[in-house]
Amino acid sequence: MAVIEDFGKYETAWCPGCGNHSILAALKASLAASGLEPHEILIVSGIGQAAKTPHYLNVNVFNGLHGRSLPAATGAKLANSRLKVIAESGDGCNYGEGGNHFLSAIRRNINITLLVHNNQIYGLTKGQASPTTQEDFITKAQPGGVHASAFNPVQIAVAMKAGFVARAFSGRERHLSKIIGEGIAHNGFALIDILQPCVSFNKVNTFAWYDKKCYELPDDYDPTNWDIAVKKASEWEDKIPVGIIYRNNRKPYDEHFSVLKDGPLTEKKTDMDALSKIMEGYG
Amino acid sequence: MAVIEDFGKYETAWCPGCGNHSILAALKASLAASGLEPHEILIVSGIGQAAKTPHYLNVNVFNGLHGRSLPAATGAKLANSRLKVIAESGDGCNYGEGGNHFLSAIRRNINITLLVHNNQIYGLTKGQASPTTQEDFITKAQPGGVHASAFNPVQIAVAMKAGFVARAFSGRERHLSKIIGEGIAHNGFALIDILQPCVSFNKVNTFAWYDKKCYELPDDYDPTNWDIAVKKASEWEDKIPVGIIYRNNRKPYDEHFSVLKDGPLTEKKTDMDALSKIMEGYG
Amino acid sequence: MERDELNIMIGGAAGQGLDTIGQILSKSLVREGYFIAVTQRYLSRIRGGHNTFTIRASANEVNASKEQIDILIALNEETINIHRNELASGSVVLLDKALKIEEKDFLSIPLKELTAKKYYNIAALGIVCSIIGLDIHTVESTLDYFFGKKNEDDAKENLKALASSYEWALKNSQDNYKLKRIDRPVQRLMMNGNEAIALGAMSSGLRFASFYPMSPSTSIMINLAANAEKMGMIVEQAEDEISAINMALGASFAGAPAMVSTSGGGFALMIEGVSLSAMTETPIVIALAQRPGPATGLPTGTEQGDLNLALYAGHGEFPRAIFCPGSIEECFYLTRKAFEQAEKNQGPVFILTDQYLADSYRAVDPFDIESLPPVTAGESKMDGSLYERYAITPGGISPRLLPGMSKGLVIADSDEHNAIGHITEDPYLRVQMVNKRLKKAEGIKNDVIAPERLGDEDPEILLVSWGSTRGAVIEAISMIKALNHTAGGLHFSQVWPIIPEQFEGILEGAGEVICVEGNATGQFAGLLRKETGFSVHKKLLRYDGLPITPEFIMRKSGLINQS
Amino acid sequence: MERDELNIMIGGAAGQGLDTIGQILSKSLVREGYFIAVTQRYLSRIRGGHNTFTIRASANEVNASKEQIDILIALNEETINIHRNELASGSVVLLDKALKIEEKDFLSIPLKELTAKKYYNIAALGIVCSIIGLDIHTVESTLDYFFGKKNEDDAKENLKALASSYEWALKNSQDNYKLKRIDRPVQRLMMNGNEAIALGAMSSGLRFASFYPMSPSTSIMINLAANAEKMGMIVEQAEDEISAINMALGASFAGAPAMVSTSGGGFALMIEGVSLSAMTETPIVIALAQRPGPATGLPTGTEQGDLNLALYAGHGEFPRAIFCPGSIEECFYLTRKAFEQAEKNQGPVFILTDQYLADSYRAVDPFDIESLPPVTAGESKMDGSLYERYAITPGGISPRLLPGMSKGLVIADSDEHNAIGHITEDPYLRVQMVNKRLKKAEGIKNDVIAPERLGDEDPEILLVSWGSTRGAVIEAISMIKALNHTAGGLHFSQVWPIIPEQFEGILEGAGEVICVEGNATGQFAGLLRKETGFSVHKKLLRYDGLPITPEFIMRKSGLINQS
Ligand SMILES: Cc1ncc(C[n+]2csc(CCOP(=O)(O)OP(=O)(O)O)c2C)c(N)n1
Ligand SMILES: Cc1ncc(C[n+]2csc(CCOP(=O)(O)OP(=O)(O)O)c2C)c(N)n1
Ligand code: SF4
Ligand code: SF4
Ligand SMILES: [Mg+2]
Ligand SMILES: [Mg+2]
Repeated sequence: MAVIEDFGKYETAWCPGCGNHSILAALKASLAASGLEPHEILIVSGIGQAAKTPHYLNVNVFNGLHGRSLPAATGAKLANSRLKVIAESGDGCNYGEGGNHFLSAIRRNINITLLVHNNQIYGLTKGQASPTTQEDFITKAQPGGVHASAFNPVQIAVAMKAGFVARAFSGRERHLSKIIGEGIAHNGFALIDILQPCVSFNKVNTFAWYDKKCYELPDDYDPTNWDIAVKKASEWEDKIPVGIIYRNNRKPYDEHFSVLKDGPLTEKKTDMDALSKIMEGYG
Repeated sequence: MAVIEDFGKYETAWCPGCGNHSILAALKASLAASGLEPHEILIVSGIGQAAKTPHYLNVNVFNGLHGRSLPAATGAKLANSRLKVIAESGDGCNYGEGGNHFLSAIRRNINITLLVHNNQIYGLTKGQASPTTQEDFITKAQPGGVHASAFNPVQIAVAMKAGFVARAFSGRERHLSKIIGEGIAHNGFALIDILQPCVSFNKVNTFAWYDKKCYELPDDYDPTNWDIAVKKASEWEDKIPVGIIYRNNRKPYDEHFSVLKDGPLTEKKTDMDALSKIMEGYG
Repeated sequence: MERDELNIMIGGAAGQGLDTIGQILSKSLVREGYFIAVTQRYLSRIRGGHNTFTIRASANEVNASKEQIDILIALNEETINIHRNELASGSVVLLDKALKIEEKDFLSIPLKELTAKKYYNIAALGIVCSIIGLDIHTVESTLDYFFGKKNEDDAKENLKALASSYEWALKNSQDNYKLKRIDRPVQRLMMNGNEAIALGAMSSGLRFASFYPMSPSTSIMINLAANAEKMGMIVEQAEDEISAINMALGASFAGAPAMVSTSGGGFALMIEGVSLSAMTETPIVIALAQRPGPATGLPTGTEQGDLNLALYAGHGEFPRAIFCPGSIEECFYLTRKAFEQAEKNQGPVFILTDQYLADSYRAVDPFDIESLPPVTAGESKMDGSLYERYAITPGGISPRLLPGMSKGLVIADSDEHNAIGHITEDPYLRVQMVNKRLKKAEGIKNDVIAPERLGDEDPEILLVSWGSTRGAVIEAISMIKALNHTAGGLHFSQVWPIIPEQFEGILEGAGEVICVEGNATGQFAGLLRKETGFSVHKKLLRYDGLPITPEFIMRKSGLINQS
Repeated sequence: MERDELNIMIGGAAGQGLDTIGQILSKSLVREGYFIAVTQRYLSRIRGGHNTFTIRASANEVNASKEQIDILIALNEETINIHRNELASGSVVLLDKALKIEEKDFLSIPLKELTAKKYYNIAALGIVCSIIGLDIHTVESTLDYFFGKKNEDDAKENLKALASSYEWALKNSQDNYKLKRIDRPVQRLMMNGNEAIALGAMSSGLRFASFYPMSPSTSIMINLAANAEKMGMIVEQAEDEISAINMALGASFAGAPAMVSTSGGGFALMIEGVSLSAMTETPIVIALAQRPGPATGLPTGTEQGDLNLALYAGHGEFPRAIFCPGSIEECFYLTRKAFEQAEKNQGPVFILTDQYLADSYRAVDPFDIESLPPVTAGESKMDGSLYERYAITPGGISPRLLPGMSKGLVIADSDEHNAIGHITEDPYLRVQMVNKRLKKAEGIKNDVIAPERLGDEDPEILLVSWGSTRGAVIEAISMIKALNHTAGGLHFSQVWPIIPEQFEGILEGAGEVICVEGNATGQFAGLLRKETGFSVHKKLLRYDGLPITPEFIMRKSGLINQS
């Protein structure tokens, strides 16, 4: 069984103090605990600071386009359903450029774990507002402040009855790692929105800010109750719940395809007899 | 004041019996009742059967790309905030191709009325599943049935606290017209999701199907109560509520821009003194 | 009088069932051994408007559609008004007696007496089949084939309507529209371009296809979807075109040979993905079915206006191959070639088709499927040690491992990367990697399909063409020759890369070189000049949304009078 | 020894404040009357890595950056290792004494003694300013200008660090790096390419700008946003690039002159919108700042790899204009020209720039803003009767009414349309409308900027270039002439359309024609051949992410030895 060292140790291009470091550490711990071997895992990312993460791990990697990690991950999962597929990217990548794919991934309930490093800012491009940036937040691109209301991904995912919806905070590494573990184990779409301080460009939602607000959901919290989850998901102003907000047992996407019952697409051979019959149908 | 005839009478390219005919009629009635003159109105549409609607009306028209009516409408509204801007398109256009813009329009609370002709199918391209198509619905493109769960736009709009969220049914023309009128009068983003039978490609969600399920919200229904609205928005299986499900008084987007306080962008002159000062700043 | 060939047009409003008549008539003709060339024109609406389905039927092989109509089946009055000028001498118009139009050479059919309104289209079918002398049993079995699984009562009524109208025509029509009978009909398939592309893709080992609906490409995917279960594939409708191509790339990366299909505007949205395919070196086949632009343009028309876009789509620089079938057979074989090239060179490959070819039914000989091996994704397996996804090799192609298939970890990256696949910003490595990717162009060139030489050598008139115009050019060459000129053709079924040495002599050896294209600016002529320095002498361009016909070439070239 | 010119590089990790040193030093130099040419290199990360900010400062006008370094300010050891080979003879390296590297011509600075760690960068600034002989008051006021509004204590500490280090250097350094003093300094602006584009846009009457962040284009929008309030504009960050361009088109349709800015991958997503601009005839200016591709490529490098994409982006066929500034002044004036052309021809116009030019600061004379009128959207007003948005006119340009400004209703359509703007599928109208749109090309051609002739007539060596390489080519021509060859240049600041008659003679008259481009395939050379039939004799291509320098041209051309 793979141990944490098998997942590698790389120098990163992140700022000292960035929340990403803890997310990487937590993810590594979760992967080691999952019982999966590195080669059984595929991490698909977009572009951004968060999206660099898979380069710092020993796993299969598809580091695609900004905003497009979910479609690529979906294609890979449908092609080889044996792979454990994780999509990992920033808030801009997933809720900005990739907003439409976020909705579709939830609708499909594709069995992918989505890790969003949510620093409420565009980090790599130097600090423009992201969809999760708070209203009135001032940046160089928004010198008059952000005028749109912040996107609450957890709220939307719950509203759409996503299979697994969690929020975590990079500052609680152990808790985060546990949640990632559960997300990876979930058979269906799992969103883990991870609050992540960006020390360079988000001077409002800092480590201390998050740390003060975040509280872990109590043990008796029932994530299968949608009505309660809707309310929990909307908490943000005073206190921010972290943990598994909602979950259900919707059938994962690939299990709808009878063609996948006897193995992944990547293992199929072209049936020449079937093809001949199809051709004859045009006669 | 403009009367209904001023909005024109055109031959349409729609199938006989299509729900679009009633939507057009209801819209015309609402416009005539609004007190607006044809030239004060701009309808921006995408591509699809629904998106042809503005061609059958005397108004200003920007018939843009499939899925992109909201961005174009947003730009037009910000450019000339005196225009009454309506975006009009199908379910595929708005929730499929344009899903990301739908989220953003709600976040911005841009003061546009969005009319979605929701026939739960791609009409113009001959009957593929749209995001609102029901699970297991069979089409030529989905011969094994749709595997994703249906998108409930009203649910999402309520979850995101959109300014005005309504559902209507083309078969209740008078009620629809009233709702459109209220949507147009609303100062902020207004979604009106209009259930619309497609007689050619949707043989499940027919006029009778909708007619049986739809019920008008009672007079004492309070659309300002978000908790209740969340529940109402989720009703679909047995009964479908039509009416204004949710509304609030969020500030519309254009009112955040102090630059618009003294008139629309289209009326501004370039201030050469200000420009000179800006240039001198590089010295 | 027996005819070698007939051009039959069915015209009417969408929803009047003209597609059904057209399909059954075409298939019956093919089953009786005739060759066909179908042109479909329809509008961007589901009911109403004016559509046509035109079948050129012939005892001999045909390459293109024809303009002059021998039999016009007018399902409404508008059809007559619009197409009166296209009637050949000695033609006949079939129409409903109820329309009350009486003219010489018009055959008024008492449809009301023959059947119920619902079956008018079948009755019209019966009349035309009778007039041209098709065996009613063939038509009956074809009808059965089309309606077989549906409502039994309907099926019966259909057959009744067919029989009564067939009978009526035997008695009431003239005898001079009979097609020459084919004695021992060869068994052929009736297939259009999109069906052949789908079949080609399946025979290539396609496993994953994703798309967002867009005319005229959608039916490729509809055809694949119908067979997904049987062939072990997934055909996924994506939320938009961006998702479609990124899904396909994800699937391909994981080891499923993958394709997308789309048209101009949808393709525009895929362009970033094309570049991703090149950078990550992930195979993908892109079927780009052209229609007239810009923007939404004429959604149901045809054009060859996106050649430049296919040539240069994608930011940054990388090699590609672009195939453009000129026949149904080429739709099949070039799709196979596209998959081969995509997997071999690990990057984007195009099939550039258009509405005309997509919808044009023909009679084709069955393909020799058995002898054609499907592609395989990934060439090698390795264990343990470090795998270099982007290992530098002489030909630029790195051995391809698939993720999860062995212990070797596969790292694909859209940033510039080192051999392993990790991000680099090193200028030296950058140059190495650019060179590596561009080197693949050599391999692609080695496999290029040379342009096809048609007609005379060193002719007075040389027609240069590409893609779907092939048939029209072949027939135009015959027509020019019939006017006592020497005439030839140079037809490209692959427009990129092109290798000047393969054809420069032909251009130089011709008298007048005329480029025939379905666009307004002569895009291929521009490419020719760019690659060879040669300027064609004349361009025959069509951009009204209609296909290029032999007659169009003749008219525009000034070789026959404008009609 | 007094110097006419010095090349000063500051190197270190992101976050060490080298940008601050570079900016203040550059501005101080400009304020003292020197010319500058700045090259910035940075990596795709916020902290760490290795970045440089290089200033060529000169008493005389300079056109390009230089490679050989006279003064290297090394904020860390890595900087020395990487750039040691680029040191000119007689150069000096400034570095922190704590690094403990002692070498001849190295000046070890006891930073720790001079100030606190936080102000090391300002101390380094003080040293270099002292060494090159800048007036400390100029530097102080520039420092003030940069930090003015921020923390007061910090400001004081900054000034202290500056003074103490300046003093230290006066005592401890040699005297042979002094720049020749400019007696009566002309007041110039310090500006980079993106700032000049933003200024040009504002002077053109820009009202609405939308974008999605992407290097190296973002700072155009940051500059506009900073002034939106004052200039009566809205600068909107969109949810994605597709939205950005569609928003801009909506705004432009409504009457607000509009622009978008982006880079390769983001532009790919805008391509459908480019086609929409053409079809609806809605003006739009697209600033496309190139960086190396494919896909994410080198996000912070420079390249001229998207010429073909700009030329052919958009499905369907339509005219466009593409400007490619070769200097900061051209960034300003060509942006103005872009707006004029967009409004005049009612369609898409490009400004094709790149990371090098975007980030390269220069000293420029203030622009004569007062005499430059902004554009106006819409030409006419009408009341009552039917307005034809797409009226057929001889030049293809229809009088443009704005919606809501009068009773005339304005109908824009992405489908093919009739003169009013309603959907049509009629082949005849289609042809009329295609012709109308393509006719605009003539008007665009009339306004084309002819290529610039540089150096000798009928030279032995002719350098052909476009866009940001202009300065490097100008200097290379001088270098070649210094080797006793005749040398000339043909530089394009507009790459589309190009008019062969304007320059064919120049190509023919030259001995060897060398095309200099920042890409791997010679895209402009290809365009030249396509449009003129002329094949350049040699291509000098750079595609490692770094800008083309005069030295690069000399090395690659074989005119000086590879170093
Ligand atoms: C199509 C496209 N548009 C824009 C960019 C530029 N870009 C790179 S990263 C990024 C934002 C990253 O923000 P986020 O996803 O929140 O990640 P973070 O850096 O904050 O972790 C952007 C806009 C791009 N690479 N591609
Ligand atoms: C970019 C792009 N993709 C695809 C299409 C093809 N297309 C036209 S309309 C349509 C679907 C329309 O469905 P919907 O929006 O629900 O409208 P309806 O016809 O049902 O009213 C599609 C996919 C297009 N025009 N542009
Ligand atoms: S910029 Fe922000 S998100 Fe990026 S590495 Fe630095 S701290 Fe982390
Ligand atoms: S296809 Fe459906 S949506 Fe379109 S016009 Fe016909 S009935 Fe209406
Ligand atoms: Mg972020
Ligand atoms: Mg629909």
